[in-house]
Amino acid sequence: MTLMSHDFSTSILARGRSIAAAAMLAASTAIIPAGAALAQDGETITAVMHSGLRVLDPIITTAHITRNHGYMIYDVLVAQDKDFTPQPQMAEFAVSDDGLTYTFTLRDGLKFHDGEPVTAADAVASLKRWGERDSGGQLIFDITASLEATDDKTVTWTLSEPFGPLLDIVSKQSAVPPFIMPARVAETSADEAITDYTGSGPFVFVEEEFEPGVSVTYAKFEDYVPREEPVDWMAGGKVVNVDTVKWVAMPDAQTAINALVSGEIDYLEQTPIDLLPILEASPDVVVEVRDPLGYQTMGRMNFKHPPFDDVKIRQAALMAMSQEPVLATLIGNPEYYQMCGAVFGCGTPLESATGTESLTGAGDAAAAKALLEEAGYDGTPIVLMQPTDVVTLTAQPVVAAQQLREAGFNVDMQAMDWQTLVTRRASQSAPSEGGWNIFFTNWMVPEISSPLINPMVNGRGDDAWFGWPEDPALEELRAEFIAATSAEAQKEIAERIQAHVIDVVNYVPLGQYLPVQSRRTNIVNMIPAPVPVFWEVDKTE
Amino acid sequence: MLGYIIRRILAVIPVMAIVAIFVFLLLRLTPGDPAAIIAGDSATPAQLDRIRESLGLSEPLHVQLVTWIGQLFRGDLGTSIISNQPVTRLIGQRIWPTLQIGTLTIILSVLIAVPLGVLAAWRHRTWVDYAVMTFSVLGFSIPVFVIGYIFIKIFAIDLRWLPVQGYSAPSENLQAFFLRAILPCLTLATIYVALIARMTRASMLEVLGEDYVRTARAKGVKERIVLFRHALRNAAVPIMTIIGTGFALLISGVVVTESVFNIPGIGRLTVDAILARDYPVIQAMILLTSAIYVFVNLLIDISYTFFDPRIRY
Amino acid sequence: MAGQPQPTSAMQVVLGAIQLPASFRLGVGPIIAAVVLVLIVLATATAYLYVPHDPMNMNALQRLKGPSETFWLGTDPYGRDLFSRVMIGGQVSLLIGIGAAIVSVFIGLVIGLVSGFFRTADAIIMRIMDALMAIPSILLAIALVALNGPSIWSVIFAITIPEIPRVVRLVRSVVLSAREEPYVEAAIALGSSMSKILWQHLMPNTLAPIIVQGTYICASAILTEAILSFLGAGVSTEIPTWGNIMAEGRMFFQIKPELIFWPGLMLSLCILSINLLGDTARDMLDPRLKKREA
Amino acid sequence: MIFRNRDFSDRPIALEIKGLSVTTVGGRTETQILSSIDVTIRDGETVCLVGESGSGKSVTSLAVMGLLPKGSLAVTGGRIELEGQNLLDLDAGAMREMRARRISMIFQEPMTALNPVMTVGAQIEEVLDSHTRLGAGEKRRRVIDIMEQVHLPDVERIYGSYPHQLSGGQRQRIMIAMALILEPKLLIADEPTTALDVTTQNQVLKLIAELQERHGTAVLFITHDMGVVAEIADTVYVMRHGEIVEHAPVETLLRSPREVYTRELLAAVPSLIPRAARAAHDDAPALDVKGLTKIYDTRGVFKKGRQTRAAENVDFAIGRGRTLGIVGESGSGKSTVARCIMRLIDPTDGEIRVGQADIAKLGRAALQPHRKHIQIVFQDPFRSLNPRWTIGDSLIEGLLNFGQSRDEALKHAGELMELVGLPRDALKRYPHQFSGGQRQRIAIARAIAMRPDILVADEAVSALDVSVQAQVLKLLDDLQEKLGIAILFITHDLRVAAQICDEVVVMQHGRIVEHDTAENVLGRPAHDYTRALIEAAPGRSWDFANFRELATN
Repeated sequence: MTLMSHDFSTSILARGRSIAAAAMLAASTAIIPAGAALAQDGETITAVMHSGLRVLDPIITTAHITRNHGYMIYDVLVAQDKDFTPQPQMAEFAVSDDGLTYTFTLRDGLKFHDGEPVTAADAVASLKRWGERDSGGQLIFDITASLEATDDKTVTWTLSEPFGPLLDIVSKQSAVPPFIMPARVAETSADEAITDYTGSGPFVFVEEEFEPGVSVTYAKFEDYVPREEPVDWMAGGKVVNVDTVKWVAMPDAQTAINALVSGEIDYLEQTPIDLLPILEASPDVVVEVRDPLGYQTMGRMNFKHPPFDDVKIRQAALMAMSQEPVLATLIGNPEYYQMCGAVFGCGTPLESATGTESLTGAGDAAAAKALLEEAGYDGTPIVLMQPTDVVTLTAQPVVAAQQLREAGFNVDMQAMDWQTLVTRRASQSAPSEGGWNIFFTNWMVPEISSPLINPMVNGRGDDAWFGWPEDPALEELRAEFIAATSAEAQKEIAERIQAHVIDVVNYVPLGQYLPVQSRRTNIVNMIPAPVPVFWEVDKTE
Repeated sequence: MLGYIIRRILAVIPVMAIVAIFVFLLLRLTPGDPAAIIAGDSATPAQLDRIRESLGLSEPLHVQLVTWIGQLFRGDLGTSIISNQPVTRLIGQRIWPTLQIGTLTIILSVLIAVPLGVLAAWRHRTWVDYAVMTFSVLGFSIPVFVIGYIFIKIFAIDLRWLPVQGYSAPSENLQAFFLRAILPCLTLATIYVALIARMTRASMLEVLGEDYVRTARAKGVKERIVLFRHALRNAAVPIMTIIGTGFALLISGVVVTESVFNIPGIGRLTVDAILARDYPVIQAMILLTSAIYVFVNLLIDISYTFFDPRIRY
Repeated sequence: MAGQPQPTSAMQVVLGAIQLPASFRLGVGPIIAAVVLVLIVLATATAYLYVPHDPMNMNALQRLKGPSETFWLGTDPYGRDLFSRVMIGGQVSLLIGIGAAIVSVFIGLVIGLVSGFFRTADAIIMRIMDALMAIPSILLAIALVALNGPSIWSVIFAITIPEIPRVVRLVRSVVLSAREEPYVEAAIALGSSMSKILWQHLMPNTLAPIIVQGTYICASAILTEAILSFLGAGVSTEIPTWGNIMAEGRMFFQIKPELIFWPGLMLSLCILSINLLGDTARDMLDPRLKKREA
Repeated sequence: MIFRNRDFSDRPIALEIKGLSVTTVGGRTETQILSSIDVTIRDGETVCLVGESGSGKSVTSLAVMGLLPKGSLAVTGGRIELEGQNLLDLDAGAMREMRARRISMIFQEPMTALNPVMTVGAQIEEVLDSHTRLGAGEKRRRVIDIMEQVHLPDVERIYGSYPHQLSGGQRQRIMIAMALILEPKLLIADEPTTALDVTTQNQVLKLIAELQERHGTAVLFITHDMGVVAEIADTVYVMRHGEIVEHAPVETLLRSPREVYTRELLAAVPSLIPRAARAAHDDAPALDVKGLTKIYDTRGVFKKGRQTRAAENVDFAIGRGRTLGIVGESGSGKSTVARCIMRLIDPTDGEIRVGQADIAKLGRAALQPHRKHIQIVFQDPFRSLNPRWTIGDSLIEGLLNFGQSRDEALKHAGELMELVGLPRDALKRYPHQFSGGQRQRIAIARAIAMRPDILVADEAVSALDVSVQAQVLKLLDDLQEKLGIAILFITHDLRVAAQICDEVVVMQHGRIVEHDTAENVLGRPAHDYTRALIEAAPGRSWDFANFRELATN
């Protein structure tokens, strides 16, 4: 006990002393090396993911952790390579010349974890359930004439009018990929979570060991037959080299980093950039960017209520904001962030920076003030929602609030936990009555990389994403985009959309940042992909 | 005695009923919508409505309450809205780390604190007394997570004696369990030791002034026996009481410690559930922790009869 | 002692007939504690007069800087001046501590007096208090903050509610024993009304113990605020408190321990002082201790 | 034979205290508690140390035992020799060995002096554990043997009992057994019978004498009660302010005290000769109690209800200007009667007539106007005044309740202070600035401020030293004369009752067993219980105030 009180009196800074004291103790105490006693089995990878897995139905939620879980235990018909090109995965595909009929042929050897073969009927049921939830899927089903299993191996999808991006949507990895489940599972209502977790993916979900929010264990699926092709982004052969993958959640980043350094875990999906020096100092740990596209962070205003119902005031807000302070605060190290005004993300085919000079520059508070003046802003307070419990979302509101205030906005920043925020942002009430004016969130770049899937780029009023812009011009542009047949035409329309989105301030892109993962050096061959996947990867001794 | 126990158990019923209704209403008045949490970022309002419907959250409040209480009587704590797992299963998975760490902490604390308190009272107004009191006030004055971080820094990072985090089931690897339990237990014990040592000292000081202690000394009984046989047993009731009421403090500490040391216990389960508005889990957890608290204190009340023959019910 | 009259002071009215035993020595601890506490209160209360920076002013390019002439203690992850935040943050932490102490003591006093004096109300009130005591206070507080949002007042409210039953029990027990005192019975015999007995005879007995209890509540409220912040249910980052400065800094504990060290030091010193003074007050007011000293 | 009158001068000296001084330590100032006292006790002798509270008699006993509270009292000079060995030279271990083996002690409160959580058998046995190496069977035999010697009934059962399961007398017998099991040279008894009822006291005193005779033990007996002194002492030491005022063989001291203080002390001892009853007025009684009954129900959820009859069918009346005493031992129901009459508790049945009105069943509001007619003075002077209020505020509390203005009431209060013999300026002070006797005067002043018709004095002088007791009794008498109040005087002390009462009611087990004039009850008791009470009164055949045998009538 005297030792204990001594340690209390030792300040955090007076580290040398405590080490000396402890070293003296060490001389007389048999020390059990922590790592040795707790060493993991060589065939298991223990990974700390960005969040704890709680929801197991990858169709009902868009949460990334659940999507990642989907990729572990389910497979998809078509997947994208690093050029965003759809490639066969479970199925080869063919498109009729009129562009109305798509045929998917399941490859041989596909089996569910319960040993049953994967049939076309399973695929059809899964696609239908997905189509009820996914906004891209809804677009397709709006014009679907029929979707049926023409035999055990063939799925035939007939449209009433041509829809160029169908394969892009079916092969996308965000937000909801069409995972193939057994028909009996896929028949669950799309509003109810599934309770049977049988998939056909490269890993089997070990249900007994599942602790929601804490840990989830995946065992290698021995009967999985990978494709012949080498792995390429989300496409190619999914060869599993380890017996078990265990995801554990560590809400405290500090703890996770320490655990990685001491070898208690093998992999850390999301590494706070500020803490990289600790990891870089460790010879046993590799720090790397997994996905060169990364995330877009953005702010969204509420079009329904003053003052942001006025386009001029929205423009003023955009002028007031500048990406660098936001990104610098959020990420810190400039190596891992990038100013980017592109609505569809930088590094994507549709990238365009039109109209975002002030955003990527230092902002233009003077112009913002002038615009506010012109619009006759009366000082109506702006309710800015700030989540307190999501690390990647705490900086944006705080920095933006300061920028808006400097431009003359009256900002009422209201702190709340993320769950309150997601509830409140669904409220269309006036800001003073439980509504809101502006909030911030992050997207993976592939999730916003095209007008088809970018949730914000939607002008359907109450049916649009939170903020509910009523923007027929935008909808026209989107229709044009869907109808476009060539990549060049798409690119040209996308640029017009970019200009329009920034002009009406549909939302405010606040730049891009890169997710940094870290791993023990004996974890090799991780695929650079937007989704952290555990095929191909191996653990050496 | 049996009659007393039955009466005490019956007296628990209204308390638990008030807890249940209180918690139910509190949660339903909390802004937050589990449907929005389940559906994720890009759900539309119509989808939210449908999910809410399927969760039974669109029923009137009193109907939900009656349904829930009906379930409780059948021993059904409901199903987590978020993970779709039965709450009983979640509790079954998560309660053991908490109980083990908690029990270990209590044992450790009592073993450290009671002798310290006795010593301080016996050496009243000497440096021993002042040292114990200073330590105990210090234990109250540093946030538990700071203590945890300091321990991690010293024992896990700098000295590398102990693991940084985590939990191993004792059934799987007893050594690993103890290695991983040491730091969380020490962290939690700091405040608990402080609490119990203070109460032991105060209670002993009072008892040492009693006539029967003087009688024992007048009989020529050895000082050690005076302290432990005569005084401590008479001082035991307030010490037991503080162990019981301090149990609430332990629960608070557990919540924090579990997140510092990444222990998959019920503390984290509950905090996560509150932040996610997982109503069935929150209700069940608060009911459970309250029931544990009430139960522990019931046991302690009954234990008084062991320490003090005058207490007969 | 009984023979010669002793001087009377104004404090006597509040604290009643507290006779300091002749052998009672204050010791050096409480004096240091009082000095430290006064210094902390003064320093934080006047912080706006001397802090070099706006505690809210962010500068993304000056994040996580070490101590310098501009930033005496360095900067936080938002590039705000740590020194200014710690000093201003103390205001809010102390406000929460004192606020929670005053509110819970006041509400607890009223409920406790009613409960101690009116036997019919007692049974119901005490069941409700038992139930409130049974709910782990930190969970109740998190839930209450979730309910009301992370404002200062909601944090004070969330900390206050779980403390009330403890004050009620204390007040009630004092009332229950004081109402057996002969001077209360004499007052009944003298025809004094219930309210006069309650407020003039019984209530003053509770003052000394609840002042002591209040100091403990104050200390524990400051600590609880820090824990709430740590768990993500504290006061919004817009308003610095010792707790949320530490909570924001916890991620940087290894690379920049100052973020936790300075607010932690201030907080611990402050709580330590309050607790020590509370202990001293309790020892001075404890009639049992007095008996022993006499 | 009134006194023991034994001569010990040829016996060896058991204990000799020479020039013992004790002071307080650790405080701001050192106060001398004992100043160079000398006491000699020989084998088989009983030495009584008498004095009022604060005289230092208990400190003397603790100093001999080596049990002075550490850090607050310390011996500063002198010697304590037990059979020639100076105890002050012994270290802690050696001193511990002396205790129980060579010197033992019994204390005043047998309830608090025994450890409540150990069986009494184990507590006696502990003495053997600490000082002998006997086998379990032998130890038990010795314990049973000493328990039989102190005349405990049903020894086997009591052996395994806890203190709270025994009566006060039995507990004190356990203490004595514990003290004497190792046959020590010296027994120190510190007010061992003060907390006991008079009949039990008598038995315990006899027991101590018997055992002393059998074992030849020297006894240092500390008491404030002159009756007890007369009963048991061989030699008496009178103490005051930490000094020995006078010492002498008991008869010499009681017959011809040398010192003024001793004379005053003896003169203050109330006589057992009852006062002559004053003439009764023929007008209606001030207080008329008929059929007063108080029954306590202890009802449990699972247990059957049990009834305790604290008072049953109590009838009496008091005329104006007269005093009626209720005497009885603890648990006789005398205080219950007082509290019922004051309506501090609600009687179960019966009538309480104050003047014309029956207040037994009145509700709180209806009772209020009657309150001023009947007032009470409590036993404990330290708790009967609100410590936070000035004396003035306490005095006028009742007057304000009955509509006097504050100025008027304060003026009245000033007069009252003079009436009870205290200065007017005391009104601005707080209770702790006064002594017990002064506080009791203030409590009386507060009661009579209401100009009540009846004053209930519930053991109002029991907590006071005899000299103060006499003054307060005198005050009550004077006030009664001046104001014509009827006094209901509750006491356990027959001497006090004899001094002040016109009529006496004797209660036992909640019932009145005898009711007559004081003269008849005390002089010619009709009931066996009354007789037993009187016979048990120590020193009843000695007239202390007049230094001679009581004139038998």
